[in-house]
Amino acid sequence: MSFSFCQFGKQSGGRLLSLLEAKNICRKYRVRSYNLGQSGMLEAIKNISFALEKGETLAIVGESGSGKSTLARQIIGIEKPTRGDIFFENERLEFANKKHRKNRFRNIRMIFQNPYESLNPQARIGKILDDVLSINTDLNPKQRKQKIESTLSRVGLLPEHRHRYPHMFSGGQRQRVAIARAIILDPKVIIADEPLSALDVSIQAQILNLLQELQEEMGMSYLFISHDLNVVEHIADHVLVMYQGEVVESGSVSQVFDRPVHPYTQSLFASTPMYRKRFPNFQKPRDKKIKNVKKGACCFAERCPYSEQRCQVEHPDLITKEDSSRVACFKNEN
Amino acid sequence: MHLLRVENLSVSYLTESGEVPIVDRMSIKMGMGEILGVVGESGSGKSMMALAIMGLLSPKMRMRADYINLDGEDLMKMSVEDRAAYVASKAAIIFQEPQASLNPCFSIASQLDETIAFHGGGGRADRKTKALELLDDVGINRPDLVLKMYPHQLSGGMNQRVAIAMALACEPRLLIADEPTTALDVTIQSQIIELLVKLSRAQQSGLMLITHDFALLSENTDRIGVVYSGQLMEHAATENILSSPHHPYTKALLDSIPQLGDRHVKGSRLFALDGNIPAIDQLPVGCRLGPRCPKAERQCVNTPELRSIENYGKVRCHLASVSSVNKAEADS
Amino acid sequence: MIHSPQFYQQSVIPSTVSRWTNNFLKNKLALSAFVLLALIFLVALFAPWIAPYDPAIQFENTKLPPAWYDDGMARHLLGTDDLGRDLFSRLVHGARLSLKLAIFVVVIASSIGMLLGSLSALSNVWIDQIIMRVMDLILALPSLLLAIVIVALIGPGLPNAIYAVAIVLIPHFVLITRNAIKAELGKEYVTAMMLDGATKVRLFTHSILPNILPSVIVQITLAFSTAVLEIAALGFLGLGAQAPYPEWGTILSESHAYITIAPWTVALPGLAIFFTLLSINLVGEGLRDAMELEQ
Amino acid sequence: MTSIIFRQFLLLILGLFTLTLFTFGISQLFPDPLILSDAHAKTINDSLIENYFNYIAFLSQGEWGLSRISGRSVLDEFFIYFPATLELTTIAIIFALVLGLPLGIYAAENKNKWQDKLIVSTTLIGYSMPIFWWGMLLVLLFALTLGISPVASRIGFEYDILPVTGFMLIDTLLSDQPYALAAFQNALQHLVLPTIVLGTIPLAIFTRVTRSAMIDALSSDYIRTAKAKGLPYDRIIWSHALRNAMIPIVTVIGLQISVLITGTLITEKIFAWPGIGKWLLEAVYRRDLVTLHGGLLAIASLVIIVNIAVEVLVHLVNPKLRHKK
Repeated sequence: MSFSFCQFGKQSGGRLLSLLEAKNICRKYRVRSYNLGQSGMLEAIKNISFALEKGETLAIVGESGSGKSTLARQIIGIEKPTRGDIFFENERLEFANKKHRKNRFRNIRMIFQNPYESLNPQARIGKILDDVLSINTDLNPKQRKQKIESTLSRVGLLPEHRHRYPHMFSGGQRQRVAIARAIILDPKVIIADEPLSALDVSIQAQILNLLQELQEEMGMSYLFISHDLNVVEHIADHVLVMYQGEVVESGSVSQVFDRPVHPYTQSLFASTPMYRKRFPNFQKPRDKKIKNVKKGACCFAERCPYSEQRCQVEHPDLITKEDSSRVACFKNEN
Repeated sequence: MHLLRVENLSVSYLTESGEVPIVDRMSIKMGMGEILGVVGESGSGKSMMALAIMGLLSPKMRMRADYINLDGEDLMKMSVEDRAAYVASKAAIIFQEPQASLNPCFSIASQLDETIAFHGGGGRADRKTKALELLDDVGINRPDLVLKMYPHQLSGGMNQRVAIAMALACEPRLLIADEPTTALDVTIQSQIIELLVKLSRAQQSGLMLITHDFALLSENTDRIGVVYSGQLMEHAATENILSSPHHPYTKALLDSIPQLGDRHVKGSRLFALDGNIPAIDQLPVGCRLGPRCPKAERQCVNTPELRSIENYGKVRCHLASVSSVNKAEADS
Repeated sequence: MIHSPQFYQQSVIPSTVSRWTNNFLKNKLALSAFVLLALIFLVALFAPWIAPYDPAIQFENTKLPPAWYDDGMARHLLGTDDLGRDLFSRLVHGARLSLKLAIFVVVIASSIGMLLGSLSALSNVWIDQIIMRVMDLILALPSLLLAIVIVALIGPGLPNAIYAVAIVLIPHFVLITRNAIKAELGKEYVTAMMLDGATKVRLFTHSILPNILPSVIVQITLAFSTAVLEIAALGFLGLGAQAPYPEWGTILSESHAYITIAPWTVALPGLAIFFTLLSINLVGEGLRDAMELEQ
Repeated sequence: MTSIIFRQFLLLILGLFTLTLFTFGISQLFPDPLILSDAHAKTINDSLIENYFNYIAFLSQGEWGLSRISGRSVLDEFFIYFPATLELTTIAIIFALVLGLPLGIYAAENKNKWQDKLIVSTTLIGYSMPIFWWGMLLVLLFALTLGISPVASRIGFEYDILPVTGFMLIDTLLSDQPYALAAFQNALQHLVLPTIVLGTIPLAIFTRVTRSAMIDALSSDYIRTAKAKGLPYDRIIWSHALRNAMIPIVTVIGLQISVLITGTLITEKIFAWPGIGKWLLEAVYRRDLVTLHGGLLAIASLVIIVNIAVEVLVHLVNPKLRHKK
């Protein structure tokens, strides 16, 4: 699916919307301090906007603490964003609305990072999958059994595996179970939060292939969260680079992987052995942080190799360029 | 002369129903100042090999070896106490979880000081100067501040630097880094690896870099050992392995990493080995890769031995010599 | 249907409970303790039929030693006490009394404790804090002291003392339930189940409850042994069961004075308490291991 | 650190507040009203809140009422009986620690070997011991049969020791009688059996906790690091591992206080030990509610204070908690 497809997409209230859209999502957490009476707000993600088209993959890249998992929690509906709207199929999703929730839970499914922790250790696989169906569909037990068996085969497991408990599977098989649980309702969007990072190298490729296969067969969209640049380049159509809760750069995979502009994106490439050859001139982040950077300044100013006076005081806007890619850096403005 | 020569090192786990082999007759050589990469998946026994060399196996483990020659002395001929002291003076190891590998109840100062004192560090003031120097060497900004802190007050990257400083306090001839960057962020990862390589080159000490990440090894190592299911599958110079891997497993590992510029095209798939890594108590007959190997032939049910291949290195595969001959023919 | 793979497979993969049972059966020590405990329970259950005499009947032969002594008598297997009552009958009836009371105490304490613990874990900070502070207070009150106060206020006797023991056991159940639920709530599979659209009730009964059950079961065995001990201690101090009730602690306290003349009247009831406690603790330990809980 | 102490202090106040609420509630619920003094009686009126504040006011002035048995001030009586109990419990805890820590460490070092199994099963026996029976058995064997230990009380009646501090071991040494040293020895002998009886269950618990804490510590990464550095074995055990194991051990010691008080009541009854337990049992047998109220309040406050102190100690031994903001 190309980006242009959405230009002719459904129209709602005079606006064109993608399958899933997030607008200015913020999430603050109250941080309770050990000192009584003192409590602060931690802004885990700030003003995140993105659009996900049907059948496409949007990858969210960032290190730990960049807020990418927090973002996933807002989109999936576990938490209510402090501010901002989420649109799904041209409809604004309300957090508390029961119908919206049911619809959201059915159509946006999640694959967790650690497949062992996301499966109830006391339940057989068949029971876990059966629960999903009995809650969300009107299928009778026989139909449910058929659906479970066909889904298990689809992710490369055997129908008999439904009698097993999670601990009887290897890591890769467990992630297949998690994928089966995500696709069994034929969802439109799948959020995959670091689905490969708990797996062995030779298994990662299997799961990655499986995800691509399923996407091509079922036409699902992926929100693919990862820190692994190779994998992102391989699977993504669009990329969103996050640092400390903010989007620093976004664009199509070719924009971000061929002509990265933001110093943070560049430093990510410079830190990854495989990409160092492609971008020999990119600088790594500073070893020693710059002190006295003002609060509210550019989020990367402390470690940015090009950090100037202005960066340490002001915050750059996320500017959309002609090719619809976005960058938040003063260097780019000029 | 070699810094480290290990011949037929086996490690097994004692259970009520008998011994389960984890590492099977591993032989490894490292030259002075060489950087050796050991790559393998979880449970492949790569960490066990390192622990066995360091003498850190848990009491439930048994090890056997023809010899483990570290800087000219055979460890297998020493008593337990002598061996511990000798290894501590020649080799050091850092682990995957920097936070967990430092004692949470002691300040950085006391942990560093203890190590320096134990390795004959002189008076109190001398030791403090040495500690500050070491922290400076590993690229810590304000050593005096960090000295007063506790491990939980430092970030993962900082803790790993402290762990490296502590390892350097022993002035080791060999530094073993067991997945030193797996728990760290990408940008921190490359800093730590760079630091390790820089220190190793500067002090002409050997570095054994154990990881599951092939990409990490490609730039930094002189030689690479590939471990699968407790066995050394391939052991050769880095450029040889990267340009013409002889073992199907190594080739599969390299192929299963998405290549640069490999973008999303409908129908394109990565190369992936089928099946799962065999459980250590359910190993296949013959070659341990056998059931998953795309090139397996009838002879692969016989156990392959590690064989030297001229101008390349060592490979444990029946088909390796054939393919190298073919390659030679093609070249001529 | 009989030839379907389901039929075959289900017999192959054991359920979690049967795996635990198998683990427990493999543990010889715990298993023998379980047999001993079951025996004690049977004795307690059939006490009126097992005991040869009424525990209150006084025979002429007082302070008669057990039958295996030279001056013992076969019809009084374990001898008689200072009032000539048959010790064996008293101990058998004592088992009935002790176990009955302990079960009652544990049922009360565990149900109240689990209820409060769930409430504490699932409701807002304020309710949680209030419950926790009250539990802190109860934990600060030594159990016997609380019993003493209650007895002093309402008067001595079994039911009153029992409440004290039950109250003191509650906080442990509250804490263990609350912490286990809180730990469960933080786990990813609970989130995953929520995303499957499960209601809160379903989440609780299907996911949280089965996962906290092992720790609660172990706590129940611990509480059971504490209850047996405390009830006996109360009897010993004269605050629980009153003479001539054949309660183990009360028997001990009565025979305290005759320790030199009739040592068996001290040794035997004590042994009964000791073996009951030991078997409960061993079974608890075995359960903990069998259910693969961390200590 | 100051913030932690402040927080713990608040918890202490809160704890004492709930405690007085509880005792006040009891005194209101039962028909026999709790009157601390004549002055207190005059202040009682219909307002519960006012009554509570008056109650607190009198308590804080030290007016805890007069014992119905002896007619003396309850608070004064508490301080007369308390040293004997404190002496016994302190020595019992020391006994349990001095024996339990090394045993636990030894068991952890030999995990799953026969030494470990022996220690673990012995602790289970100790843990299952009904201490009133255990006390009687020890008296029967060592005092009545072998005659190598006194039967009961704190000191032989041939010694006349003036109570100065209330602690017999100190008072005998302070005494200017010619038999001071002999009296000290005699007091020690009197302590042996009660200490063993009272210390048995804590000993079993400390041994188990030490064992499991040490096993955890010994299997951790930082111990592996310490071994790799070549540190001597003893230093690894006694410095690196034990220091970390102390965190759960100290926590458990705190939890034992209230269990120990229960044990004291029983032990004092067996050995006719003139302490708090004897005092309170006397009060309950003779339905002296004023004394019981005072005893409950004093002991519970004590347990709360000790628990808070232990909590502060836990923060001190655990750097992770110490630096928490």
